[in-house]
Amino acid sequence: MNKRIERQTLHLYLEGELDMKNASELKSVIDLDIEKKGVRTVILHLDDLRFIDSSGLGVILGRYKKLLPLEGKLKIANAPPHIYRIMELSGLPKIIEFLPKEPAV
Amino acid sequence: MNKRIERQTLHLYLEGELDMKNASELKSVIDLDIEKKGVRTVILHLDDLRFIDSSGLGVILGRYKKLLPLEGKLKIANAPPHIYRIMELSGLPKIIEFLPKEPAV
Amino acid sequence: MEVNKIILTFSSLPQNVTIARMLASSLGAQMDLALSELEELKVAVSEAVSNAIIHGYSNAPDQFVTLELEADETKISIQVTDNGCGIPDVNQAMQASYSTDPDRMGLGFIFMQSFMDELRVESEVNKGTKVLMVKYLSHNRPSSH
Amino acid sequence: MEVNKIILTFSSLPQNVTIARMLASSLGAQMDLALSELEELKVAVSEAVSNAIIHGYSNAPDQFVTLELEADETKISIQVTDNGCGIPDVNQAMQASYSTDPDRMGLGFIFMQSFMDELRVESEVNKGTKVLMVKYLSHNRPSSH
Ligand SMILES: Nc1ncnc2c1ncn2[C@@H]1O[C@H](COP(=O)(O)OP(=O)(O)O)[C@@H](O)[C@H]1O
Ligand SMILES: Nc1ncnc2c1ncn2[C@@H]1O[C@H](COP(=O)(O)OP(=O)(O)O)[C@@H](O)[C@H]1O
Repeated sequence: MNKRIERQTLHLYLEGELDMKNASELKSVIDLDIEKKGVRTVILHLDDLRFIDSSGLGVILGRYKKLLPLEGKLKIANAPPHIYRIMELSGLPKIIEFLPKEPAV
Repeated sequence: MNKRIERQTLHLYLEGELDMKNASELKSVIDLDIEKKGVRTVILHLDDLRFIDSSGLGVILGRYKKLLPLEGKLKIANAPPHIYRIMELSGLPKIIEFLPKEPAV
Repeated sequence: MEVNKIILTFSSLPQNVTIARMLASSLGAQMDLALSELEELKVAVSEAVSNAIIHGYSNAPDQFVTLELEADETKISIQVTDNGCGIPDVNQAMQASYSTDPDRMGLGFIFMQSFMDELRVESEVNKGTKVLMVKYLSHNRPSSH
Repeated sequence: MEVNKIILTFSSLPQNVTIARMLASSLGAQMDLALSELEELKVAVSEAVSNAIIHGYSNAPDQFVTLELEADETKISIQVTDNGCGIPDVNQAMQASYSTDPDRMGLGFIFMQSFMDELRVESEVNKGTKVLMVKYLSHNRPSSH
């Protein structure tokens, strides 16, 4: 998991599998940056995410909810099609903003 | 498994895993070409072989032995290092000719 | 074709969820499931096994979960069993969004239901829970013809 | 670290040798074995499981093989068990080049011995065979310091 903070925006690059094994690690990484570094926008880059289940989705939704009262935002970028399908079934795209595919820099 | 026959020489390109699951298939492919097509030289290209165990080595040695009385030959090309190590432990390189790495065509 | 039966019993550790998923997906691949079906199979197994560890055993690492897989020419049957706390009201538990854990989404059973062709849950309080799921192979699925 | 115990029981089918290998190698990867050690672990498991199917059960597809894996902070222990024909003379069977099948190389036990740190074979004719293997993790291996 690579990360980068730029003007209160946390960019997190998720890799591999996001399930009950590492969901709580993702939770603490994000929560710490919100609480200690004043991050108010979190962008999850899912280009290299290969698997997600409801434990992973739960952490994403939870961070979204944590940011709401702080007037912050959570956004998702570059979700691979099979990951997007699972997110869709969970209703996440109705709540969370999905960014259009970034042009390669 | 791709193959190509050129002037009594059978080129076989092995892929994936060679174990008890597919060893007998390899055996019949080679034996049929020896018996029906008059193949006398068999070259096994191992570039894309990822796994071998003693069941796989047994079939290779067996084809070598089958070709001996027919004055034929079996040779091995491009064995990846971890496959070569296992072959070495079995003594195969003392018996069978390993061809030097081919230049890409 | 022969019936292939595979039973995996494993410590209730988070890293074993990966192993359980991989086992199901290897068997699925041998049965020629499409890639998207393999992804769905993995999610369903992941949900059932995670539930056994998280809910059934409250994350205690010294318990055991069993994943039984059986494949024949028509279907893949999957059973996930724990000897944990059990579910008092299975119908309620299977409702969308229902969860006894405020941090969770209550989507586990919904995913199992959406991704598999059959889902059955048997549970007894203080005895444990068994989740049974069936995936029909495409050429045998009623909806495909 | 907790002990992780994984037990796989599977039909005596050739395709399950792949699954058994993959399971051992996943556990090995979680224990941070080096790539070359993972390759060796896979060969050792492949030999023991193939022997159970080929020799123990004479390739009958309706029998069961059990692979037990246990990992703690110092080692990975592996047991492969069949309830097949058994080995009349274990010492003879373990000799290099010894095989009861003229088409085979008699290298299975040699590979298990070379690639694992410990190998023990228990067998009883008409009862079955149990192969026990141990791989020490590098930082705990006597020879590494
Ligand atoms: N194996 C189990 N043992 C005990 N309770 C379970 C088990 N599986 C599910 N449950 C109960 O059913 C509820 C709903 O499960 P599920 O739909 O997977 O959602 P979630 O896991 O997000 O809570 C859980 O919150 C839990 O109370
Ligand atoms: N699980 C088993 N059940 C019965 N016999 C076995 C078993 N494993 C090994 N053997 C016997 O031991 C011999 C030597 O085994 P091995 O060294 O693996 O060589 P190979 O498999 O090439 O014969 C076999 O030929 C067989 O007779």
